[in-house]
Amino acid sequence: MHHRMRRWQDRIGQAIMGALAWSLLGLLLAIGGVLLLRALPILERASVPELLFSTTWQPMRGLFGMAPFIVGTIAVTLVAMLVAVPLAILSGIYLAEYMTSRARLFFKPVTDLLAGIPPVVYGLWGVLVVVPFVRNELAPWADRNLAAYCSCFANTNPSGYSIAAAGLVLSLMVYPIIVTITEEVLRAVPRELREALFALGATRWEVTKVTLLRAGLPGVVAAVVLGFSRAFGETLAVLMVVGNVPRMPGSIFDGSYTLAALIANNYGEMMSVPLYESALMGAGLVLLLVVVSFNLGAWLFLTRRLKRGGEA
Amino acid sequence: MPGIAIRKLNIWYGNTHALREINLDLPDGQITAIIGPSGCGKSTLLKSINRLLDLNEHVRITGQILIDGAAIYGKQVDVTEVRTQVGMLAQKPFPLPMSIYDNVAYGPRIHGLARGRQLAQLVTDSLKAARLWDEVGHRLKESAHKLSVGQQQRLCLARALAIQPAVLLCDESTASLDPIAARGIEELLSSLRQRYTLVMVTHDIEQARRLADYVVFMWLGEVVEHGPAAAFFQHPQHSLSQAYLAREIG
Amino acid sequence: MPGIAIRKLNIWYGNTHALREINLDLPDGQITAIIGPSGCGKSTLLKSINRLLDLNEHVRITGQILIDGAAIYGKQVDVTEVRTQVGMLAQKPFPLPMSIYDNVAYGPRIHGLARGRQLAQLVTDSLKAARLWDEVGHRLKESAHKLSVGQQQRLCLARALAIQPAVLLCDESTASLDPIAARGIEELLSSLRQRYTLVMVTHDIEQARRLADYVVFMWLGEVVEHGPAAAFFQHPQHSLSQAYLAREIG
Amino acid sequence: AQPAPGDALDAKPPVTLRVSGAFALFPMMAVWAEAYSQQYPHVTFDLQGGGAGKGMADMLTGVADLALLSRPVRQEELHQGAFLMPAAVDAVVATVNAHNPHLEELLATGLTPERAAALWLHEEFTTWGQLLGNDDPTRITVYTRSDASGAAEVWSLFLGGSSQEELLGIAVNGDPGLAEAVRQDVYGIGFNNIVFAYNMATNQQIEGLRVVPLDLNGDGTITADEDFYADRLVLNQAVAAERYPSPPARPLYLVTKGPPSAEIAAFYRWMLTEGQTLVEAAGFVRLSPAMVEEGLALLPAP
Amino acid sequence: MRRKQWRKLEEGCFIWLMRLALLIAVVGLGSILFTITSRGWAALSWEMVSQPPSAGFYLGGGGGILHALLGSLYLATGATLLALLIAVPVVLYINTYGRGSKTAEMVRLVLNILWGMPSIVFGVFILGLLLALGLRTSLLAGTIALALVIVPILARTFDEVVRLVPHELSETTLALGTTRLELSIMLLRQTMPGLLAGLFLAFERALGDGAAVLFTAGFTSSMPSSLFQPVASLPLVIFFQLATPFPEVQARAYAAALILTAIVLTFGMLGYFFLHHVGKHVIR
Ligand SMILES: Nc1ncnc2c1ncn2[C@@H]1O[C@H](COP(=O)(O)OP(=O)(O)OP(=O)(O)O)[C@@H](O)[C@H]1O
Ligand SMILES: Nc1ncnc2c1ncn2[C@@H]1O[C@H](COP(=O)(O)OP(=O)(O)OP(=O)(O)O)[C@@H](O)[C@H]1O
Ligand SMILES: [Mg+2]
Ligand SMILES: [Mg+2]
Repeated sequence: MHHRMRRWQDRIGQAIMGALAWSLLGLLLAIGGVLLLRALPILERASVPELLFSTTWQPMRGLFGMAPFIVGTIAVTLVAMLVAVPLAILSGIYLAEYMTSRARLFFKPVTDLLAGIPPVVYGLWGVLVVVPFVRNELAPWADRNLAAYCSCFANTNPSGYSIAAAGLVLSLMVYPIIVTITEEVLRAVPRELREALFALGATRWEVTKVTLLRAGLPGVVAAVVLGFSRAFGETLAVLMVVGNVPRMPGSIFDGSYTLAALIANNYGEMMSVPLYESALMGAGLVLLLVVVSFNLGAWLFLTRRLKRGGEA
Repeated sequence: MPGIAIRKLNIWYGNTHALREINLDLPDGQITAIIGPSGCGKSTLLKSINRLLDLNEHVRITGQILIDGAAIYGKQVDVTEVRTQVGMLAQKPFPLPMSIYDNVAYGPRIHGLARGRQLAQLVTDSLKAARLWDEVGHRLKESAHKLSVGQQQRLCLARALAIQPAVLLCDESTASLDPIAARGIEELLSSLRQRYTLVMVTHDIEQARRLADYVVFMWLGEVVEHGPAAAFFQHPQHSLSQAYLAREIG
Repeated sequence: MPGIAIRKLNIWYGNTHALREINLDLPDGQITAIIGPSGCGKSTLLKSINRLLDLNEHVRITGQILIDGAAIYGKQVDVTEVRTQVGMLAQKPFPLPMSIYDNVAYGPRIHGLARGRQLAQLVTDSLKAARLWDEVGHRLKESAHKLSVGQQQRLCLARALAIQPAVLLCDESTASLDPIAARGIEELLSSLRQRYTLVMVTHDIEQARRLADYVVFMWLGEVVEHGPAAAFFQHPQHSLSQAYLAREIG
Repeated sequence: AQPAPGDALDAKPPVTLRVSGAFALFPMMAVWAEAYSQQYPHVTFDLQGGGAGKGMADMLTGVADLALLSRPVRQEELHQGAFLMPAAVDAVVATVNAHNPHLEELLATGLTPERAAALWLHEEFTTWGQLLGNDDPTRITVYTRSDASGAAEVWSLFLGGSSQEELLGIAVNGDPGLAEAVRQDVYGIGFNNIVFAYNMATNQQIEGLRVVPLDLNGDGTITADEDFYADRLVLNQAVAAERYPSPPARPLYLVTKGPPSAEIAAFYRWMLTEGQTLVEAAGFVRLSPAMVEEGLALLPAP
Repeated sequence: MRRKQWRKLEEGCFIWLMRLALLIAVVGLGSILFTITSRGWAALSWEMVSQPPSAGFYLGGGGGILHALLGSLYLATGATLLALLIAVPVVLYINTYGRGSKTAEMVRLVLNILWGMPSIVFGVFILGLLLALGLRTSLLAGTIALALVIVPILARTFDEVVRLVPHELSETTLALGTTRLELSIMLLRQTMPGLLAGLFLAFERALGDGAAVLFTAGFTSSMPSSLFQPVASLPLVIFFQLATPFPEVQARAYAAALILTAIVLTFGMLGYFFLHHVGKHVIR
């Protein structure tokens, strides 16, 4: 009797939970479908290669080249990740492994707060602090010292509103995500593993290396992927500092434009103009495609790697 | 080979007083067997010699342990150094999340004991000494977590041997082994006696009788009796020891 | 009490062929001891009776196991039912992330076996049967992960007893216990013989001799010999069994 | 109070007017709504912001009665039945940094629409030297708005463009953002709605920012009749008198779907008359009498 | 001997790098907090958090942002609860019933993709539904849009924690004859601290997100009154106040940002202390 009830519970649980899991796919398809449907008018006017590779964006004139936005989105994300990943992983390690519990009490809220500060505040801070910093310090410095090696550091834009500024702001925004997951991963490592390593005379750093690189690698990679995705999707803070220049950037100090910013900048004002709305939905669709292909890439890489590693 | 001196050691887990006023001198170059009923504090004592209890958040330790005359609890002490000197086999074997080969090679690698061919040789030797070579020699690249428990136990032994510590602490290291494999390990430990200071926890009184030079008998967190093995097994002084050896209490 | 019939069982871990063509009939209401050297597949066999290998991603199983005549591998089978009927003690004891009390009470609770006072009584009885009550009776609310390994092993036994399964699989369940505690558990198992079908893995041949009604001797993934205990221990047929009992090989 | 259309107060059933639209007009509308409801308690307003497009969409789909529109209307919107009523006027002015080394010269010569177009639309000038005809090689930073906005739209129209997308330069979010960007950049040039170039309390130009006069007749100097930037009130007068051209001055609208209902018409009538007294405090310019007349003419007789 | 010094040196270097990394983050945070505090402190008043705005609020008039404060709390709480109801079962599903299956891989991929979608896209999606159905923006619609934004956040962080649960726990639990539903609950027990951490992260994100609610919950000056009425939210109030020409209104924007930050900090601390309690029996 009791058993039959439990079996039913189990079945019902499975049905509900499974339905919810599949409904997420449904949601994604629905969003993709809506975007596609609404973007159809411009897809009829412009071919897909034109959308993806053309560099001119003037929807009112029927020019829908989104290449500058795609490149801008990727550039900003890359800069952010290059800054954030090392910082965040190192900090996560320090929080989980080296800090006394009392110091943690002080430092833990730092990541909590960074995670909780709303994007608009990040944007404000970017405008008031980061943009001047890039304009007055970073860009001239890089121009003097690095531009000789790579033109991507040339100080091309005296305003400071740039990929670099957006990347810096964004890096602080994705930082807490990576820190939190890295820390969770490290703290979830079984005590026995730690004991085994310490008993071998490993230093704390060596213990960390093993736990992080072996036991925790999938978690850390996931953290980085999630940080990456967050950077892709961040809108408000980026659009306040990136310069919103729909042009192919040549240097990290160029102004640039991201897909998310494009939508946010125009949607509220232009949604009642059908063609323009359609163009923005097209941008949303392209963003979706970029995110999907990035995630598929990461997933392929991960499954390959993990298969090869084959570790517990 | 260092001797180990334990002075007024008290250990609390939160409010549980796990070890009470332990005073012991474990002789160097000999095998000390710690025996006593389950939960009496044997593992705790072993871990304290390796400073592994530091990892536990709510542990409080008073007293001192001296290895070769040097105090291991103290602010100045380099814990890593202590642990390098002291090898430890945990009661629940826990392989590192890497291949079988790397499990053994990891210690020598970080300590810079060997590399290349020499390292491979060291790994082979250690696995052979731990009587594991025949079973895993052909699949060294596999994950160590795929081994059976008894194999894991021997792997941990090989891992500890590979870093050539001065002191070796073994917590029930033959508990998951069949008698023949166990006998092999016993022979190994016995042969190591000259080169290591060996402390082993065992619940197998026969094993203690076979191997030990010195015996410590514990009961509810206290050392009830300790002394040379021959004397202890022939003429246990304390009534608890007598009863325990007669298998009347537990 | 159900008997267990194993038919043409083959198990692969990836490419490792861990069990080869096992055919066995384990008698109901008796104690079967599985012995054999470390790594020969004893734990694998035990887990297969409980369908625990399903959790492992790269495992391939062919053949069939029948409990009381009912096949347990098959699409229609309710795995939960199988596992409810079959209790299992893992080789490395692993307490659940809850208090000592809840560890034991968890099973009866989900199966709706008892509640309230009755449940408390059941917990107490199980802990007493597992010879753990004296050590933990006063701290039932503490986290079970704070127990010593031997205590964990007995806790897992109490946990398995509390759900009153028809079949009990014990994987080296006295490996971490001192002889007196082990003797207590042996007495318990012996007394359960009438009510349970008991399968135990042990590396302790003496223990097998003391307890078993039926013996299975395994070697490198195959069953070399099996039969009633008396016959096996007095006249082992196979040369490997003879050598193993004489402790010559391992 | 002036007797409003159909002032038989107690006879009126209560109505709620749902208003949605441009953030720029939101504060103005809030003030109007409060004042109007006080006078005519049977009318309450349900006011929402969300952007001009959102308001238009809401209004066109019928979930709002009135939309607030701060940019020029689009042809597509008119096709769907948008009915526009001017409500106030705003104007855009060009701004530079107060510490610009060429400030004197800029203030004296002003900016012709052609030169401005060369800056914002065609990127013909990249240095201050090119703009002013000297040899200063310092790069000029051209700023524009990133968010779709009436100000940018009308600025583009003024320069001869057709929409905001054609404006080049570093795009910054919001009017205050643009003002701040120019205030921080000595070599920057941008544009702002009037209220963001002048201090509302003192009516003087905002500290750190200078309004660049427009050289409307193209004679290369700012003559007295082109010089009305001293403070906000003077500029407002110039805008109201249409001495400051439109574009870059522009009306802001309330929009209904089709001609307004009686209740909305009554509100419109009030807004075009009494309501105009509240406009300046909100930072806008009153409708000129001609525009008021035009507006009233669109409404059915009371 | 040299080897030992080298190892020490390596560890030492990395410790300094780690401190530096943390220091950079602290400086960043400090700089943000300083910026908003120095600009918003003066405008902070009791009136701000205790009253709804007056009609002239955005022109420098009196009143406060109580409506947005409450609106944000309603929105974030509702969204978090809704997201919890979706995310937790899904995560448990892919770690029990669907463990190792193609479904699980697919769901993780989908979650990652959703996590990477800008919240404005979710807002636009819900708005599209609203317009199609002829519905108005409302608290309910905003809550749903926000929930969509944070479901992937909650689910993925929670999933990372569940995946770290030792294999033995599943084995042990199942051996007791549990159903997979009961195993799910056991996993939940072990991962409760991680779930809470994810929950607070999601709640904070919901509090701070303006893009998803802009078109779905709307922006108004009235107090939230029903599920079907529009509500204001703090990020939008901040954003909108910033866009006004009045310095005193802009200062209030910074004050509002300060209030939002304080709320986030409070919840962060609550979560932190909560974690210590919940984790009592968790295996470490
Ligand atoms: N998950 C796994 N993946 C691959 N191989 C495995 C796995 N688990 C066990 N094996 C291998 O299968 C064989 C049988 O293992 P099993 O655990 O059944 O041995 P056992 O007889 O219980 O040994 P012990 O007495 O040491 O516990 C061993 O060679 C082992 O290395
Ligand atoms: N982390 C812990 N927190 C609290 N109490 C603990 C902890 N670890 C061990 N104890 C308690 O301390 C006592 C000694 O434990 P210890 O593990 O040293 O026993 P032991 O002699 O090794 O037993 P066994 O033979 O069963 O392994 C036991 O009563 C145990 O319950
Ligand atoms: Mg122990
Ligand atoms: Mg085994």
